[in-house]
Amino acid sequence: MDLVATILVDGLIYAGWLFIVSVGLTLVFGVLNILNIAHGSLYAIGAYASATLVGIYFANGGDAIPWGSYAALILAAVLVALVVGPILERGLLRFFYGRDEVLNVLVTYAVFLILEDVMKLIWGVNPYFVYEPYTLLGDVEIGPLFYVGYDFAVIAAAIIVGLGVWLTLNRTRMGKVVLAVIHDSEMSQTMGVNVPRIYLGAFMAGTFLAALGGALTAPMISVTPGLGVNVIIVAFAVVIIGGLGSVPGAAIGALMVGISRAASVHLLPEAELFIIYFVMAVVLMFRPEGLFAKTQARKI
Amino acid sequence: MTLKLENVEVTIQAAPILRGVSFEMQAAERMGLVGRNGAGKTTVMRTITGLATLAGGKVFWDGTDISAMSPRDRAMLGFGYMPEDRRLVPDLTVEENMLLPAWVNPDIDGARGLAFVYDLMPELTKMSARKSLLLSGGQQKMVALGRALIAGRRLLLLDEPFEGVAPALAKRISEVITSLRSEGLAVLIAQSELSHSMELLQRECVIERGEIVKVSTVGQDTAAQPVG
Amino acid sequence: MTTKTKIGGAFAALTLAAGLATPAAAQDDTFKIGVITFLSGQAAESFGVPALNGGKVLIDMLNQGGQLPAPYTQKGFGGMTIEVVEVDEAGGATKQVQEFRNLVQREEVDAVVGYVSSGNCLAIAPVADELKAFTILYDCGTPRVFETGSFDYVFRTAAHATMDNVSLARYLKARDFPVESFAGLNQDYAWGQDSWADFKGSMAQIYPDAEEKTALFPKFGAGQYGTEISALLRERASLVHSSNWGGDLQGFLLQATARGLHERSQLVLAAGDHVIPQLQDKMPDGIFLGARGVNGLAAKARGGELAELTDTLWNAYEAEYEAFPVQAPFRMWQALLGLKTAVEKAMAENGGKKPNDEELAAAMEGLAWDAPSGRIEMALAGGHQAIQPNAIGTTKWNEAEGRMELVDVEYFAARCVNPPEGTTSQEWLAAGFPGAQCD
Amino acid sequence: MTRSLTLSAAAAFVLLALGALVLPDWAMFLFAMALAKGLVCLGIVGMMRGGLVSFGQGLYYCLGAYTATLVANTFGVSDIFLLTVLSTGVCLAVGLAFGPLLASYRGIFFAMLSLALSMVLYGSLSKMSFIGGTDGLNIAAPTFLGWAPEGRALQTALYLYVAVMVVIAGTLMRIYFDSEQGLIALAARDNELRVEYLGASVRNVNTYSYVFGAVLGGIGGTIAVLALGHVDPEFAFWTTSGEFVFVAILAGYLSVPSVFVAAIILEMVRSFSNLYFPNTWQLALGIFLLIVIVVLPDGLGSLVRRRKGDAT
Repeated sequence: MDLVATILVDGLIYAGWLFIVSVGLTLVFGVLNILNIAHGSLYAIGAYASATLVGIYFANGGDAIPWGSYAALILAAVLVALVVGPILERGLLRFFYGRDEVLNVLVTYAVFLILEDVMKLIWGVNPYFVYEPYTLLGDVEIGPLFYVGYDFAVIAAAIIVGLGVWLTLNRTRMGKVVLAVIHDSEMSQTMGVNVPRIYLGAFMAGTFLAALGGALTAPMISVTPGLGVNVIIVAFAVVIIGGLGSVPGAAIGALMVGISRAASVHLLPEAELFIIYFVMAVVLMFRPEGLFAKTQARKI
Repeated sequence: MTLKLENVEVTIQAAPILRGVSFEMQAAERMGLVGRNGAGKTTVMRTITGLATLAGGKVFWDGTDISAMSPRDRAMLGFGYMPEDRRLVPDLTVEENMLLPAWVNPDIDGARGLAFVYDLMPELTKMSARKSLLLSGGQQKMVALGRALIAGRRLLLLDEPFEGVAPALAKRISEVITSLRSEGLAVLIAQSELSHSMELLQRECVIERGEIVKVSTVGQDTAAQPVG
Repeated sequence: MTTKTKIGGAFAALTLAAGLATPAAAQDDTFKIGVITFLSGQAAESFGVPALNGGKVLIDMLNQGGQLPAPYTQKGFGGMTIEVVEVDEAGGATKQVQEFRNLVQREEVDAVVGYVSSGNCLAIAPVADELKAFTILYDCGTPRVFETGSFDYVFRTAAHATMDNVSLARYLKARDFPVESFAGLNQDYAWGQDSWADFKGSMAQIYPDAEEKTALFPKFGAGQYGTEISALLRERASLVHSSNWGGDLQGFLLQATARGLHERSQLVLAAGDHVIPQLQDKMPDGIFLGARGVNGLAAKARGGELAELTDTLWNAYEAEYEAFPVQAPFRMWQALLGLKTAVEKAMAENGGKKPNDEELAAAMEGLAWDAPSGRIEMALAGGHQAIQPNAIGTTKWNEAEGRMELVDVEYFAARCVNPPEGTTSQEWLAAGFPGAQCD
Repeated sequence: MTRSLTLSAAAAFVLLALGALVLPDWAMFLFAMALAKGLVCLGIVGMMRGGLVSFGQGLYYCLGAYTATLVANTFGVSDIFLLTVLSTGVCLAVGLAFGPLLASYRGIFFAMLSLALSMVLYGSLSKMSFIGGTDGLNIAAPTFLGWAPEGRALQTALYLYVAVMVVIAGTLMRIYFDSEQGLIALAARDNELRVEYLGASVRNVNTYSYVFGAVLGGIGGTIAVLALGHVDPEFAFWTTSGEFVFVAILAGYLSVPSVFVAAIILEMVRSFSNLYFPNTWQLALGIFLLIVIVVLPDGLGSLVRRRKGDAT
C-alpha cells in the first residue's frame, strides 16, 4: 500500500475519533453558548463508565455473547448522559445562561477541576481495561499493514453519529426547533419554545456524545486519571476550525486535523505537535470565525 | 380590558429605560406606540413579551398579574411578536419559520394559520420553500409578520413593521394589518412615525425618554387623556 | 481613596492571616518528612501512588520497630517516630516551589523526600539550597540536576535515566540480538526526548552499523497511537524502542500488539515493568524491558543477600495493596532507607541529638547502603548522586500460575551502566563508555 | 485627582512594604509570587475594560521569564532592573506584532486565538531540548544594582521590588482607565458600534490594551522566574493562562488594587487546600472558583463599589 493511502486511512481513523469527541462540544456551544471545558471530563467519565460496565458484563457470563459488550459500551454513555447531564445542567450551568462567554469558560473549568477529583474518588487511580471489544472485530489487512477492525468501527460510529445529529437537526421538527434556539434563543421563547427543556436536552446530547467518545476509546487504552485533559484541547481546536456551533464544521475540522496529523507523523514527525495549531491559525487567519460560522440572515 | 401595564420600570445597565409606563389596551383594539429612536418603544414590546426584566410595576393580562410569567408561557397565552429586526431562523424555510410557533404550542392549528397567512399575503406562497437566509429584508418582514400572526391569536406586537421597507411593500403590509380588523385581536404597533398606519389605528400612545407623555384617540390630537 | 482603603483593609487582613498561621513546633522525638509525589494526574497511577503506598508500608514497619532485617532494626529514624506530610506533585513546577517553601518554612519539616518529575527536581534543587533544607530527590530521571548544577543540601538516591538505555543496548549485545535498524516511539517531553537520545547514543557505540529509523514523539497523554503504529509497521525496523510509561505505555502496547507490531519488530522498553500488574497476559511475551534499577520482578528473581529485606517489604506491600511492588515503591524504599542510614549516622556523630540539615547533608554525602534494589552508592556529583545496579529481562507469561515472569534476566553492575564521577552522561556515551566496569 | 492618586499610590506602597516586616518567610514568597502574577492579571483586567478576555496571557508571562533566563544564563546578567527592561522589551515587540492582528477579534474568538498563540509557544519550547525542553531552565538569584543579597534579605528585596512594580503599574493603569482611551474602552464594552459612530477606533484602543497587557505579562514573568529560580514551558500552558483569567474575574474590572488582593487570595486558597486536602485539592479549588463566580459575579471590585454606593 502506498504512503498516501496509509496516510488517508490513518487520518480517517483519527478523524473519526476526533469528530465524535468534538461534535458534542460544538452542539453544546451552539445551543447553550457555553464552551464546555468539562467536556474532557465527561469523555473521561464515559471511558470509566464503559470500562466498569463492560467489566461487569464479562464478569457475569458475557463471554458467551461477547458482542453484547458493544451494547454495554453504548449503555455506559447513555447512563452518563442521564445521570451527569442533568446534574450539571440543572444543578449548575442554567444559572449562568446569558452571562459572559468567557466567564462561562471559567465555570466549566471549575467543573473540570471538580470532576477530575470526583473521578478519582469514585474509581481510584488504578487503571481500568476493557480490551475485549477492541479485539473482537479481528484484523483487517490492507496491503502490508494490519489494522484492527475496531478502528473502522469507530469510523462507522463517527459517520452514524454525524448523520444522526445532522438529520435530527435538519429533518425533524424537534431538530428545527433546536436550530431556532441555536440561532436566537430569546426569539424562540417568545414563540413558545420551551428553551430550558431544549437546553437540557442539548446538554444531555452533548454529554452523551462526549461519553460515547470516551466509551469507544476505552477498549484501546488504559483508563487512568488525567484522561480528559488532552482531549479538550484537540476538541477545542477542531470546533474552532470548523466554526463554533456547526456540526458539518466539526466534521470538516476533524478531517483536516486528522489527515494533516497523519501526514505529519509519516512524513515529518517533528511537526506533529504543532500541526493542529497550525491548521487552526491558518483557518482563523482567513476565516476569523471558523469555516462554518453560524449563518446570519441578511440585515437589509 | 385585555392588556394593562402599570407603572412599569425597566433598567438596563443602571440606565432607566422605562420610567413608570402605564397604559391599557382592550380586546380587538389597535393602538400605536409612537416615539423617537431610543424612546423605549422596543423595551415596552419586550416588557410585554416578558423578555425585559421589570425593575418595578406590573403587567396584567385579562386581569391576571403576569409580571413574573416567562416569555414562553406568555406565548402560550396567544401573544405574537414581530421584532423590528425580523429575527427569522436563517436555516429554515419560510414555511418552517412561520410554522415554528405551531410546532411547540398544541393550541395552534398550524395548517389553518398557514392558510390564513397565505390568504392574506399570497406572495409568500411562492417563496414558501425558500430558506429565509435567501430573502430580502422586505420579504423577511412579511415572513416575520406571518409568523407573528400564526402565534398571536389574542395579541399582536409589531415593532416598526414599516421601517426599512420599500414604499410599495409598506403599503402592502399596511393593507394586511388593516385587513385584520375582522379578526378580533389586539394589535400594538410601535413606530417612529404614523404615516402608514393612521387609518388602521384607534388610539396612540406617545412615548418620550421612557415615559408615556400622551394617550390620544387618533386624529383627536387635542383631547389628551390622563394616564392611568 | 475609599477603594484603596477597603482593599487595603483586605490586604492587611490577609497579611495577618498569613502571619498567624504558624506551624506546630517541631518536636525532638519525631522526625517529620514532607513527601511529595503525584496523587493526581497521569503519573499518580504508575509512580506517585505506588511510591507513596510503598513509603507508608515501610514507615509503618519502621515506626513499629524490629520488623526489618539488619541493619534496619532500630525503631523509626534513630528511635524517632517518623511523621509524614503528603503533598500532591501535580500542578507544575511553580506550584511545587511554593509548596516546597511552605513545607520547609511553614510546616518546618526535617527533610523533604519527593519528586517524580524531572522538571520539578530541577526547579526544587536551587530552592532547597537557598533554604538550606535537606532534600532527597527519590525518583526523577534527568541527569541534568547535578550535571548542570551542584547543591549542598540536595541528594538523589536513584540513578539517573542514562543507565536505563545503556543497559538496554548492553542487554541486546549480551543476548546477541541482531539489530539492523531501530525506530523509536517516545513521549514528547524531556523524559522521552532524553531517553531516545541516550538509547541512540548507546546503540551508536554498541551497534555502530545499525540504521536509525523514524523517531516518533506523540504528545504526552495522547492515548491514540494508530497513526504512529502504521508508521512503525511500515518501517519494519528490527527494534522499536520506547520509554513510555503509565497509561501511554499501556495504550501503546494494547494497540501495537493488536496490530502485530511486536511480531514484526522487537519491542524494547526502558521503564516498562510497572505496567505488568495491570496488563497481565495482555503484555505480550518476549518484550525486553527494564525497571530503572533492579526493581520489581528483577529484584524478586535476584535472591542473594538482599532476599530477606526484599521479601519482607515485598510481602508487606502485597498483603496491603493486593499487587506486587513495581519500580516506584522500590525507589521510595531506597530513599527512605538511605535517609534512615544518614540520620542514624549523623546521630552517632553528634551524640544522639536530632540532626540538623547540615549534619544530615554531611552524613549523606558519599553514603552507601543496602536497599531491596541493591547496593546504593552516592558516588557521583561529589557524593550527591546515587548509582545503582540495573537489570533487563524478557517477559514470559506463566500460564500455570497466571502471572507474568521475567526470564533471561541480565544484571549489570552499577559502574558498568553509570558514568564515572567527573563525566557527564552525554560525554560518556559519545566517548564509548570509558571507565565502565562490567564483569 | 492626581493628588489623591499619588496619595493612594504612596499609601498602597507603605501598606505593601509593611508586609515585608510582618510576613513570615513562606508567606513573603507567596505574596511576591502572587503580586507578580497579579501584574499579569492586571493586563487582562485592562483588556476586560474593553470587553476582551485573553486566555493566552501565559504567552507573555512565559516569554518574559524565558527572556530573562536566557539572557542571564548566556550573558551572565543578573541585575534585576536590566533583566526586567530586556524581557519587557521583547514582550513589547511581540505584543506590537500580534496586537493589531488580535484587535479585530472579539469575545470567545479573541480568547481562543490568544490561547492558540500561547500554546504554540508552549509547544515550541517543549521541543527545544537545547534549552531544557519541558524540564525548563534554572536562573540564579538576581542582584540589585550590584548588591547580591541572600536568604531573608533576598526575599525582602524581591518582595519590595515587586511591590514597587505593582504600585507603578497599578497607578499607570488607573491613569489609563481614566484617560480618554480608557473611557472609550469601557464604552466599547457596552456598545462597540456606538463608540465607532462617535469616531473613536475600538481597534486602536484594543491594540493599546493588548500591548499594555503584553508588557505587564513580561514584567510579571520576569519577577516570577527570579523569585522561583526556574522556568518551564508550563508558564505558557492554557491552565496557567486560565488561572490569570480567574484572578482577573475574581477581581473584576472595576478596581485596580483588588486584582492583587484576588491574586493573593487564590495563592492562599491553593496553598492551604493543597496542605489540608492533598488528594482533593483540585476539588476544593474548583468549588472555590464556583463560589466566587456565583457570589461575586462582578468581582471583588464590585464589593468595594457596592459598599461605597451604600455610603453615599
